[in-house]
Amino acid sequence: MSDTLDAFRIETRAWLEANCPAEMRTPVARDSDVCWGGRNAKLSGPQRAWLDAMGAKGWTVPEWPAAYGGGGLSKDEAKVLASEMRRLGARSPLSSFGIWMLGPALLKYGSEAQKLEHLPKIARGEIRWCQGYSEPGAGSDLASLRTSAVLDGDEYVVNGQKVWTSYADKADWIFCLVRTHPDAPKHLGISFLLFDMASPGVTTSPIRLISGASPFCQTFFDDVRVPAANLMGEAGKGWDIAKYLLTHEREMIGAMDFSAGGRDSVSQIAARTIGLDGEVLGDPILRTDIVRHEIDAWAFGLTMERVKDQAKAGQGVGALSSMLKYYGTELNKQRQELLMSVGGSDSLQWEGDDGDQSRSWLRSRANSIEGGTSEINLNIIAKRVLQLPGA
Amino acid sequence: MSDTLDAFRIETRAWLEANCPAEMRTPVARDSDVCWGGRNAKLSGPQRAWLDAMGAKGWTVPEWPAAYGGGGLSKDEAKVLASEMRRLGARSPLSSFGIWMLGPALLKYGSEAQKLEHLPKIARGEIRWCQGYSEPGAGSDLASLRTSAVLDGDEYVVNGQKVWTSYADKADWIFCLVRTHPDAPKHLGISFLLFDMASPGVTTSPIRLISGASPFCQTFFDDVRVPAANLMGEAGKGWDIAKYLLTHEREMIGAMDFSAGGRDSVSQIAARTIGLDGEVLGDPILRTDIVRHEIDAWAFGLTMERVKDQAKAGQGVGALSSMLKYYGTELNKQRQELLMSVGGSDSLQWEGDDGDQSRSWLRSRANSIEGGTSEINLNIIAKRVLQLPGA
Amino acid sequence: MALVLTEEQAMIRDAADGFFRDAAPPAAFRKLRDAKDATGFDRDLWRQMAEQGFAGVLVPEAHGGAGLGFVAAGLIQEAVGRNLTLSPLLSTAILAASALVAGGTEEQRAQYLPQIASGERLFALAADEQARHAPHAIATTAEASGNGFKLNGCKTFVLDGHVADTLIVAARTDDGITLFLVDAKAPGVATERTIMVDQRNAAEVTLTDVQVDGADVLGGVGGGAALLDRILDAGRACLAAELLGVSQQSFDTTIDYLKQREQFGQKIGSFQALQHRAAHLFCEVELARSATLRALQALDAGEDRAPMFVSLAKAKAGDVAKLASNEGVQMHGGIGMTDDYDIGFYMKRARAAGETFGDAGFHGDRLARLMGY
Amino acid sequence: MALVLTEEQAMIRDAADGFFRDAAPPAAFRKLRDAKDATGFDRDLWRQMAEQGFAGVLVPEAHGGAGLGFVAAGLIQEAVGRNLTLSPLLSTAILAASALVAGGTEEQRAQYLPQIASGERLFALAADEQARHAPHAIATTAEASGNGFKLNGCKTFVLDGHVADTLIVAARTDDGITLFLVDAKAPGVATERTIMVDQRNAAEVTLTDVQVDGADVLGGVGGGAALLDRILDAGRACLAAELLGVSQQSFDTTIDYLKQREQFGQKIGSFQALQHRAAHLFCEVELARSATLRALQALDAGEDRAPMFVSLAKAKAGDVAKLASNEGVQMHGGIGMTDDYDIGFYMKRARAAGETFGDAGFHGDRLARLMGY
Repeated sequence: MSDTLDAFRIETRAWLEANCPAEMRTPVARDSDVCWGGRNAKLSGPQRAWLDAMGAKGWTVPEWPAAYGGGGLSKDEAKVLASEMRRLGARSPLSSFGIWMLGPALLKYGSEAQKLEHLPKIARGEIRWCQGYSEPGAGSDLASLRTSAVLDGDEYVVNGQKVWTSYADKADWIFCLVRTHPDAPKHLGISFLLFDMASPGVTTSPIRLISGASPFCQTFFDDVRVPAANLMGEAGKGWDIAKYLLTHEREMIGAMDFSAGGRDSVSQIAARTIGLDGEVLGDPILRTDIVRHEIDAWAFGLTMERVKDQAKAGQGVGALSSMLKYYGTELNKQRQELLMSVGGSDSLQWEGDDGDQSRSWLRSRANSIEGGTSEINLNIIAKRVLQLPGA
Repeated sequence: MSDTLDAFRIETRAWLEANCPAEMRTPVARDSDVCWGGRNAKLSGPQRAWLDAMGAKGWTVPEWPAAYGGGGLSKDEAKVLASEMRRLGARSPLSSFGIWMLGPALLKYGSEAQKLEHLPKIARGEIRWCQGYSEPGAGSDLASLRTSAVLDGDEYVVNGQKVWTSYADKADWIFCLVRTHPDAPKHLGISFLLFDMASPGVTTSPIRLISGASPFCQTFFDDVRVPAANLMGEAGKGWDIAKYLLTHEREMIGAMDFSAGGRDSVSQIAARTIGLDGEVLGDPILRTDIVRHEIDAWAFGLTMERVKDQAKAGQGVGALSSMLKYYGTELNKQRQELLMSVGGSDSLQWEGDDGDQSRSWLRSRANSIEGGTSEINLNIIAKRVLQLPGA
Repeated sequence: MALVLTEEQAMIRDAADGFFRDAAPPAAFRKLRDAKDATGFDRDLWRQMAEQGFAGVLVPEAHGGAGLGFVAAGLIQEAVGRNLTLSPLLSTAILAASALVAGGTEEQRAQYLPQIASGERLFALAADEQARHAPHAIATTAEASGNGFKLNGCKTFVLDGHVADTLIVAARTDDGITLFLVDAKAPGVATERTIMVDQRNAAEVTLTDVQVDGADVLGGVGGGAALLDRILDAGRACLAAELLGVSQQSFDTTIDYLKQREQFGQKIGSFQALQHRAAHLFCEVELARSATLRALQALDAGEDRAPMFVSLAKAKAGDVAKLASNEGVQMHGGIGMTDDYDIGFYMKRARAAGETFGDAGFHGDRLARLMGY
Repeated sequence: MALVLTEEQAMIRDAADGFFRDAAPPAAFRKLRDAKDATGFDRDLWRQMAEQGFAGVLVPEAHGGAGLGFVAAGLIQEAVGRNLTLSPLLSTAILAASALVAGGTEEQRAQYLPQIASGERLFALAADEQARHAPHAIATTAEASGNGFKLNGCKTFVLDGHVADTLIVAARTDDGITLFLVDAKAPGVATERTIMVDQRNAAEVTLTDVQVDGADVLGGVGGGAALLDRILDAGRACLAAELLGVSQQSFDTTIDYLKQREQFGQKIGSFQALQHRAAHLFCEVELARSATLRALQALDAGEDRAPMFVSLAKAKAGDVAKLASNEGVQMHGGIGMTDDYDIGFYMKRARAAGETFGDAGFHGDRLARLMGY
């Protein structure tokens, strides 16, 4: 086994050396360095080459089955691939909600035809997806959504409005929660529909955030006609798929916000910015706040590690995605508050690069709202983990 | 007017000089220095003389009408009396739930006969009262109390159990919430009954607290017969009286716990105990916690002042008793936590005088429970002050 | 002194509330922001504020002002905080006026105070040199030169520096710190505007061999440190009042939203977890109000303990405004993050005003030192 | 190293949980407290703990111990925390055993380690001299005298000092701090027992011209500071584990109560404000668990960063235990304040164990210094 893995490592290393363009071996510095793919993607030459090479091998999604455009690798092989990419400093060839969100749901709930149609295009970055969940009246109470899909012959006619659709203005397709059974109890009337954003009747408009521009849009559906075959899973059972995806998303947000790889700790930045007075930070009260934050941040990092290690060891870890989402995002907000204090008046600047810190701070305030508010996650912990009674 | 007040001041000063025993001009040092009165009071000679002198003038309750044993003083005269007593360092002649709690309620809700019977004895410290409110199943949800009072001829027959009755084992009479209308909606079936603790069928047993001994008791009623004339207010309207009294109590507890007159601040104690390192306290992290606490404590003290000043100026202050109770008791708990940290292992001692700090700390934990929990007070602020909707 | 407003003060409060609500509400703030003009505030509004007596709130009547004192100034700033009003009130009517009243010569007062009250001259305080407030850390030098001084140095976070006619510059002289009145158009003064997260304007000011006259010294040579502390305390107390306005408006807006927004078939204000947080916040806003009023009264009375009360107020009001606006955004949920709603503006202003002239940490440390620990 | 228990460790956890639940539950603690005996713990229980291998958990097999290491020791301490068990485990099996393993000569190890594993000899660490933990602030002196030293000084907060057969005393010698093994019955040793709020026993130990032999030096003359840090870190990590047990038991008890107690016609666990606080507390306990496990693993692996992980664990576990037990009492309401319920015992133990060998402030400060700020 170890021999086979070693062979795979040698082979992979050689292939990466040969196929990863030099430009793709530098750190991601700006938004445009991230490759999202899609029909209208504007990729640089090296980005295109790197995406095509990796897509052809299915290594954008190493563990998906080869039949669906994946790499068909084992867990251990995928780890080898990841470590070899890290070794090279290779960028991720493709960022994609299709990979992170829709893909796993498609693999679990999609029909064979749907898998064959959509997964390979996701793997190769040909189609860019967005997520149609929240509505103006249905935020935390997502299941009260009202976007309707009425069957008319072999098509659904979709009407309604979504908000917080990330990159809706750039996406090719949408996976969308719609109400197909208006008279059913609210969780039972929801279905999961896939459709082309180029369909007549779809319009989008961007949402401006307090931090400036934003990836979020409002999306309007006006008599959009969607083939009934684009229904994923059973009609009326979309809520199960939604919950599956939300759990997935929460873990991702909690972990991502918290441990954006290799970044400096608040204390390192503070020591650099404020300087030391003797052996200790020059601001005694801020130092107290920073050390408390770092104790929590460190203990939280260890908890993420422990959860992973327990999962690997096959030990049940409970429904901990809500804990990671809640605590991780609250910590990230706290980190940004502290960084604002560390920077003093410098961090109040708003325009150009000088405004990076204030925008990061403002952006972080959304962490505890998007993908399930802190309050919703505390509700979930109280009910599912602690089994406290309902009101 | 001012001339009259001046004359009153001169007269009062002379009277106090003549009548306040020297022993009653020293600070209260131990529990036995506090005079609670009552049939079984064990008073020292000077305590007895001071109580009798003040009681005879009605100056234990300066603003109550003279007809009910009070001093009949105006607000301004009462202030003069208080300031002259402070000038002399005179102790309060009488501590009494009768004065603080039952008296105001009697004046507002009692019949003329009840006022004439009970108020003078309260004023002279002849009868010591206790309060029968909470029950084992009715804590925060006080109105769910189950102690029953059934009319049998011209007597009520009382059965049930009370808890947290302060000094029930030392009190002569009790003012007690009972259920007279078992079938009425829960707030409407409650009545307010006064009766002698020496009545057959009344037994008490002390409750031991985590801080050691305690003034609290459990009180049991087994077919206690109470004259129907001892009903205060209307039958079934006891809840109004209870609410009136609770509001009163909350203000008192919030204010008392917080500003136990002239005590040292945490920072003063810390500076003495830990010492300074240069100009600042020798423990930088504890110093941060102390300064945050003192900012809150100071701002809270100013808020109590402002509430009083606004009330004097005739400006509405809203239902602020819950705020004072909630915030004042939380601050007092925090103060005790900090004092424990300041003392280090010294404050962990338990026995004898060395254990004073740990017992004060443990005692303080009850502040946010007794007389309405912090949670109940937050509910009240949310509903009555902020007018947030019910669930 | 009783912790209540006098009748006169209550009238000023009502007047200020009405004026700013009508003439400079959050919608006006938004419009100015979107217009991106070079001034950053509405000069016509400033004229009206002068007519109302707001510009001269601290200027004695003898010099054409209203002479109303700090409690009044705080009430005006509180209304400014509620309405997010952009104006040179803080830099000119509070900082410069208190500088001249406390440290100006008879000639300086006679020349400048009427111009403050009438709104015709704008000032800026050029004190800070570091991103983190450290008022006595002054490296800017003033060397004797001719019958005056030559100034060299760099100033940061100079509020309204981009429009000021006159700068109040803190510089180091042989015997300590000295303040100078400097013509913003004098040779050697270079000013670069910076727009802040809250749309307020600060500037970097560079002084290169700027020649000032002996008559431009404010408060005596070497007497700048104590005077600077007084000016800053005036500004801090009024900022506390503005932060109180920010807190109160954030709180009121949020409570309204809790009463309207429905989720899970209920008003979200009926959820107990939010109720308890709202009730706690109510208490905190009341505490900030008490501390702020006391600080302003202490300044009016010239109490020795005024610096303690000021630090208390600035620390508490700053923390509460942060809490109130953060809770406001969180309880608004997604829409609270959008530029369409005002609550985000309050969060930005809370952060910036909280930072200005020392954050809660700075004032906590100062308070502890003043209290001897 | 993966942050999970090995199979062997999981078995030790199950054995410890079962043993203490049966042999030394909170009811046993209450009984011992009420009996007010002079020992303060049950010597028979201690014999059983030795038989189970708990007394020798850190003693190498070569010296008759179980040699299981710190993760195992922590699991035993966690069960002790859950059950409030009174025993000399910390002072003898953790502190003295790690002192001898890390610093003992071959003779000392051979003499004392088997006696620790068998439970026959009790030790106490006499290090602290101030009420607030400051381990290197040692005024006790050891002057050269005869073929050894003469000790003079006062020690405070000596855990189990009233029953110890042997004291480990930290004293100042010419070249730094030196540790000594001192017979508790030696002339000049005076011990005064103090009962603490959590019913643990500490003692004031006075040393007056106490003569010790050169062979009684532990860890070399002048080598005491580093050794003391190692001993204390062993104690701190195991105290973190005990605090974790206190937190977990407080939390579990409280959650059970929330599911039973009714007010206003509902289980109080259905009130959202309490639910959110309980959910937050759940997260905090999980964090304390991760930090504690990591610290124990770091000690077992002899990592250089072990002191950082230990301070992290002690600070976090101490704060969480305080929060968990305070929230526990508050959510129990009035009955939580009565001596009849156990929750108050956990609050007392959380406070005392949190204070022992440095509270969260001490360890926060230490951690920051170790990290260079």
